[in-house]
Amino acid sequence: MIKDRIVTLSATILLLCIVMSFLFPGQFPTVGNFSQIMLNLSIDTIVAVGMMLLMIAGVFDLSVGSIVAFSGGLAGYLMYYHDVNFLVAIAAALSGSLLIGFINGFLITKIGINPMIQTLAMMGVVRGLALMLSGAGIQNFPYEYNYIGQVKILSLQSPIWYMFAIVLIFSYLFKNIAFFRRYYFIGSNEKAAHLSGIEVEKMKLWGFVIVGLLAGIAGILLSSRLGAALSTSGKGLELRVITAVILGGASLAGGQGKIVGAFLGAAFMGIVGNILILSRVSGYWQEIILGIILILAVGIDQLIQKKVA
Amino acid sequence: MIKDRIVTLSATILLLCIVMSFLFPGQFPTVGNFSQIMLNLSIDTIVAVGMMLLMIAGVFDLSVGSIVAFSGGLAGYLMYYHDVNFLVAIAAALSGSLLIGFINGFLITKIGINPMIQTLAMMGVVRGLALMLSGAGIQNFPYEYNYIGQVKILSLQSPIWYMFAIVLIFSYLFKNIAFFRRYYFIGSNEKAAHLSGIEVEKMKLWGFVIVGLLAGIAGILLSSRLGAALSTSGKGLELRVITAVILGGASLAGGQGKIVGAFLGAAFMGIVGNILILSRVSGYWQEIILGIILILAVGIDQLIQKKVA
Amino acid sequence: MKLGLKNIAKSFEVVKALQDVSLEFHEGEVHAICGENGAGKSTLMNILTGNIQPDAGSILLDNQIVTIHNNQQARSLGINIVYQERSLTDGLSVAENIFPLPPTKSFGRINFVQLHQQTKALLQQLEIKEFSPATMVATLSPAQKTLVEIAKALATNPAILLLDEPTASLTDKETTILFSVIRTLKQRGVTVLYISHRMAEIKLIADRVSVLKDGKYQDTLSTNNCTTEDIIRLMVGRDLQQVDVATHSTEEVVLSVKNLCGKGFSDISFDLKKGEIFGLGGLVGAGRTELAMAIFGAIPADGGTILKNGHRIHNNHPKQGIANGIAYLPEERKTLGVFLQKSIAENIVSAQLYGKGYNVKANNQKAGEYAKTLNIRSSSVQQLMSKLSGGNQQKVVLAKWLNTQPDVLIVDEPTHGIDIGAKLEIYKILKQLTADGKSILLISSEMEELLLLSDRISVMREGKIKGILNKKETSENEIIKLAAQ
Amino acid sequence: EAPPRTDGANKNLESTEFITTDSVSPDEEYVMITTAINMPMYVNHDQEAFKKWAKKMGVKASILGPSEWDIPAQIATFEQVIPQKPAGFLVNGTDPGIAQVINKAVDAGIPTVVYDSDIPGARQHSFIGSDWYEMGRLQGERMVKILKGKGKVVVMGILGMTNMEAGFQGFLDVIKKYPAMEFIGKYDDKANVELAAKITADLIVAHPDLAGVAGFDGNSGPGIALSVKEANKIGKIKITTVDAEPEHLQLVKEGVIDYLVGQKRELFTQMGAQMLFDMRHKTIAFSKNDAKAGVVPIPKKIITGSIEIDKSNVDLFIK
Ligand SMILES: Nc1ncnc2c1ncn2[C@@H]1O[C@H](COP(=O)(O)OP(=O)(O)OP(=O)(O)O)[C@@H](O)[C@H]1O
Ligand SMILES: Nc1ncnc2c1ncn2[C@@H]1O[C@H](COP(=O)(O)OP(=O)(O)OP(=O)(O)O)[C@@H](O)[C@H]1O
Ligand SMILES: [Mg+2]
Ligand SMILES: [Mg+2]
Repeated sequence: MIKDRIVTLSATILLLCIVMSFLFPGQFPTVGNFSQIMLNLSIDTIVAVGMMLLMIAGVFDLSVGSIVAFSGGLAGYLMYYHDVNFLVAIAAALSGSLLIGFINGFLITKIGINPMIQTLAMMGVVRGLALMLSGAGIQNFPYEYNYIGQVKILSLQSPIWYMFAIVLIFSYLFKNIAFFRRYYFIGSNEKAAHLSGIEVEKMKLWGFVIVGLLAGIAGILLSSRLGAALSTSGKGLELRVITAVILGGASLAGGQGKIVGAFLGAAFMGIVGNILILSRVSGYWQEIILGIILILAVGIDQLIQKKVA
Repeated sequence: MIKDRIVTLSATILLLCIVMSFLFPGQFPTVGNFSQIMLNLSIDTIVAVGMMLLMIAGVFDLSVGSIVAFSGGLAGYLMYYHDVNFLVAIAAALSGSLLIGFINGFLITKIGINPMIQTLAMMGVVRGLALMLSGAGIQNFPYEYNYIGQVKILSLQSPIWYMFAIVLIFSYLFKNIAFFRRYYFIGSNEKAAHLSGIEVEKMKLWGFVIVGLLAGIAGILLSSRLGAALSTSGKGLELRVITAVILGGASLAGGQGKIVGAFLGAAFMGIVGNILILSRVSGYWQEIILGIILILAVGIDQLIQKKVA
Repeated sequence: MKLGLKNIAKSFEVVKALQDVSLEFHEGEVHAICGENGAGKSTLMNILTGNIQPDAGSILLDNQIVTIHNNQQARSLGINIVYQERSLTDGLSVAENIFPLPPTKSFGRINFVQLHQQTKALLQQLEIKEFSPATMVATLSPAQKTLVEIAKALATNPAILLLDEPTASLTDKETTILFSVIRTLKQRGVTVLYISHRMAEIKLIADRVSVLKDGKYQDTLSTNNCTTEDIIRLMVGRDLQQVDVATHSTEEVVLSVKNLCGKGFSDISFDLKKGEIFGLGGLVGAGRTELAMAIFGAIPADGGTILKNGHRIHNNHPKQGIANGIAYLPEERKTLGVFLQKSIAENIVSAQLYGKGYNVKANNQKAGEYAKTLNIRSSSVQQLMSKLSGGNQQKVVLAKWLNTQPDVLIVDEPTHGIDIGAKLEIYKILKQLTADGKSILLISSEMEELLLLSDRISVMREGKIKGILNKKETSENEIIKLAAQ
Repeated sequence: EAPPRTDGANKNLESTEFITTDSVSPDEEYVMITTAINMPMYVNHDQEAFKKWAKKMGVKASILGPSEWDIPAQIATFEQVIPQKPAGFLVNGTDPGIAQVINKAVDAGIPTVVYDSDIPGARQHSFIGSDWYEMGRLQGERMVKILKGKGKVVVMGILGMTNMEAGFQGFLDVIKKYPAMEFIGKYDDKANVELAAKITADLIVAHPDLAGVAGFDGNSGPGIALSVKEANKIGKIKITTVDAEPEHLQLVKEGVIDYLVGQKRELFTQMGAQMLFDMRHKTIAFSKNDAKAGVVPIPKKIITGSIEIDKSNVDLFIK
């Protein structure tokens, strides 16, 4: 079933690419185009990996978008106003993001606040903090900081490499490491997982911490790629990412999904966006057609699955 | 448990009101202020009632915000550009909203598309439609249309009355009508509900239709109250409403919740908003404090519940 | 290891689940624990595994007082359990389910080779060939799942093994395997606490048997010098008069199934007569549940016809099944039968949500009556289903279906996990129903049950009816021969 | 009771008596009602100037409004403040939809000035601000100039927002006049940098000969610039946009953005507040009772015009 989704989604993406390559031979199947698409979905994907982890465990986090803005903002603030060394600034930003994740996790698992409410509230709080930090928007970062997100390796810009690294690492972890494997138990039968000696709450708490960290990394990359920390960055990211993750085979019920699915989901969205503009769809129609494509993609997938079963 | 939530939430609201009355004796505890608060939460509450219905059945709908904009937009478009009679326009708008709900329900129950993806995609599609209909906004509706949302009865503006009517009607239905009662069973064990002869899919489909209709009504009321149809209205409403509903005792797992909880949840949010305005909290503090209040409210409630149990 | 309990007490809100229970378990004995539904057996197990803490009393291991905070600690102390409720993860393989905390290499990398070897070994020990360590649990039958649960418990090779109604969803085949395993464990000096409602088994496997009643310790008997009746008397506090098994079967055919085909069964034909109890025997996986569900309308039938009182009926949805006077009491109570978070009353009316009105008061009253007639033990009909013991839950589900006033009642493993007293009550109810002119299709993997209640018994294998035997001239062996081979 | 039929039509003021006073008191409160209250452009220009002015005048300045771009919420906020009868309202003219509540404030006798964009339907005492159509026109003119009258151009902003749509229109009306200019379309970046960047990147692929992009919200500029940079198209693709935030200025200096059209936000907020003050304190009176006489003692409408920035003068703007 999950496998199927990975397969069908890859197939869909492949199909899309082939068709587009015939329709726009000069424009679509070019290195330039693909590296741009990749670059633009790298931030989302990095967060999506974390979201996939949470959704495997049967929860999700709406505050990631704000954390992205916060992390970049904090780093920028420290470097710009207190000329802190860029490494220290990054360390601080990541610890901050991690802490936010911890607070989410703690209040959800220990106090028992509904995850949706908790992370929604946190989304507001952290957005507020981000605004405080970056206010008008901060730039003129030290060269080293901008280097992180702007350097090109083998003619691909660094965020792409970070994305692939994170996807690969987490795929490996979820296949081979007991710790991460447990999230499947938790997601598919929390009570049973508990009775099997898995520390459900602690694991979930860790999940939120990891997501916080990944969102923090995404924030650093975005701001250094932009060369500026903007308080508005990451707005609406949470829903985009959750969509990608569900597209990639996760379910709100939990227990399902694979890390690579997060990447595929994000990739699908990215490519579709690219296609819409290539095929001259006007701005007003963008959302409409994007929505329809989304429904079609998932709907057809469903019908296929039913046929198979 | 659910009862508890209703009780604790009412208590919290009451407490808030008392405290505020002492802090702002001249401004808070006035008829004017309260009718204003009511007026401002009426739209959310009407949608929240529908959302509560869905969440009792264990699903939810992210497209409601867009439907609100769409319904107002369609009515406005017909009246302004085609001088359609206002009643016809309303009828058209409501049927349109209803149809959107039906499409959601159909694709989710019959094709089996994930509700989150479906309604998220629909959110985009419908927002796009609203944008096309109302473009940069439509005004100068016929007097009768504005009358609907602006007439005062017993010095309370009509949306407040619509809100109470809808809350009361649905509370009654959920207490006394078998049809609505079924949603509790669907939400708490879908398979068992199926074996009990409940047509789970048909019921869910109806749920989405009802939500669509309620969102449509909300859209009519909003636009006629503003005397304008805005393509941006209802943005972010979905999350606000879901928050209110969860505050009011619903759970994403389903099977829990009471209609009045939807009202209480929305009321809580509305009063907190009013408090922020009265105490002139503004800018980013607004988001931060709102978030913290939300967390505190739910957190304390949780701790109390634990103590009790 | 020697296990002892001293003055254990536990109550939930008003319910006194256990009161002043003291027990001694010798090393290497198989010690059965009997009691009616709600007597406190599972609660006792949950205390021994650290899932709940006793209000009073102490646990002794080799005469040392120990406090068990959680089930990991219990495991590390050498105590492990097969829960009454299933605790598996459908999305993962058998191997990973058996070892939730799997063997690892450096950096917590799972050692899959070792994992599968260990699993294979366990499966062999349990003589399981139908599935392998890599099989997805989701594809297993209830019985097969129970076997996985047992393997999971054995995986930590415990010194004390608790089995809470392990045979509830097993057929004789798996049961015999389980017993041979228990015997080998016993030779290894493992202490086995064995909970079951099947008296025959207890005599068969247990050395001693302790009885609980309403949370109070009654007595401990040695099985080779006591009779089943003695045990039952302790359990229910009175002698059980035998169920009168007089047949009420008439010649009038109520339900006639002709060449019915569907997923998991094919070419099924039989007549169900008014007042008859028609038994359906076979091994797990024989396709009985699918057949039942198809007749009821819960899953589609691919072909064939169903006649009710001579008229053809089409049940494409349980709704129609109910409307046509057919009721189906499902096999998997927890997942298909009950609304755990709803009250007893709500559960009882849950198959009756038609018409317009929903009258809470009337429903409670109706529920109250059923609670009385079926003697459902609870503080009130408002009590949440989740708070009831397994047996009482089953009675509520039965009440729910009786409430639909069916002519044909299909019961799939109706006495799974039900105590002997309740069992006989249910037998009486079923018989009474036939006396009232209702017809019953009884799916059961318990031979005694089939032979006791059925007027005729058909045996299914691999989705086909292999023969319909008249109760008068049939025997257990004959049925088993038809079922397997 | 029924809502007044005449609403929306300009009626003169004799009915309403606007509140006036002679003495300046420190708790005399002037309230700025806006939306998307945290938008940096608003925070750093409007709100900054408004607060500074209040400090100078020794009065209280409150700034209220929702954090998202949410007109109904702005209206809700407005409605909840009116009963508290502040000294004056400085209202961000975000959308014609706020006309009615503006009238409510006016009818309550509270001096009310709309800033930024005009709300034609409403009876505000005064409007001061610039004209988004004009800003669009200016961008159009400049775009045509730097492209020498030919090439493919697109606009980006938040679709459906009245002022933006006006801006688009202004831009389009210029472009239309030049047959060699090809208008490709309007795109919605939802005031989000990542989106603006993504759309631009995709546009560059779709139209390798793309010549110019015009941005209409605060985040359009940085987003467009990012993708143009990353595609090594600096100079090949001309960028004009609104706002003169630090990052915009920076990008002009780097030569990525060719032209900025900014509003004189500090000017119209500060002057708007001053008008409220003057109205309340009858700084200039034309009669014994201007309200009764139907005189509004402040300007009806002030157009503040725009600031134009390009490489030639950008250094003068960088702080
Ligand atoms: N979590 C709980 N909350 C309230 N009451 C409970 C809870 N768990 C068990 N009980 C009650 O405690 C009593 C003993 O329950 P227990 O499950 O131990 O019975 P049992 O002997 O296992 O019955 P069965 O044979 O049906 O499994 C029952 O009356 C049950 O209703
Ligand atoms: N090999 C299998 N794979 C998946 N599911 C199975 C398998 N065998 C049985 N099941 C499921 O287990 C349940 C019982 O099995 P089935 O209905 O096929 O035989 P049965 O005669 O009803 O067995 P039982 O004696 O448990 O009633 C059914 O829900 C069936 O779907
Ligand atoms: Mg039990
Ligand atoms: Mg079965």
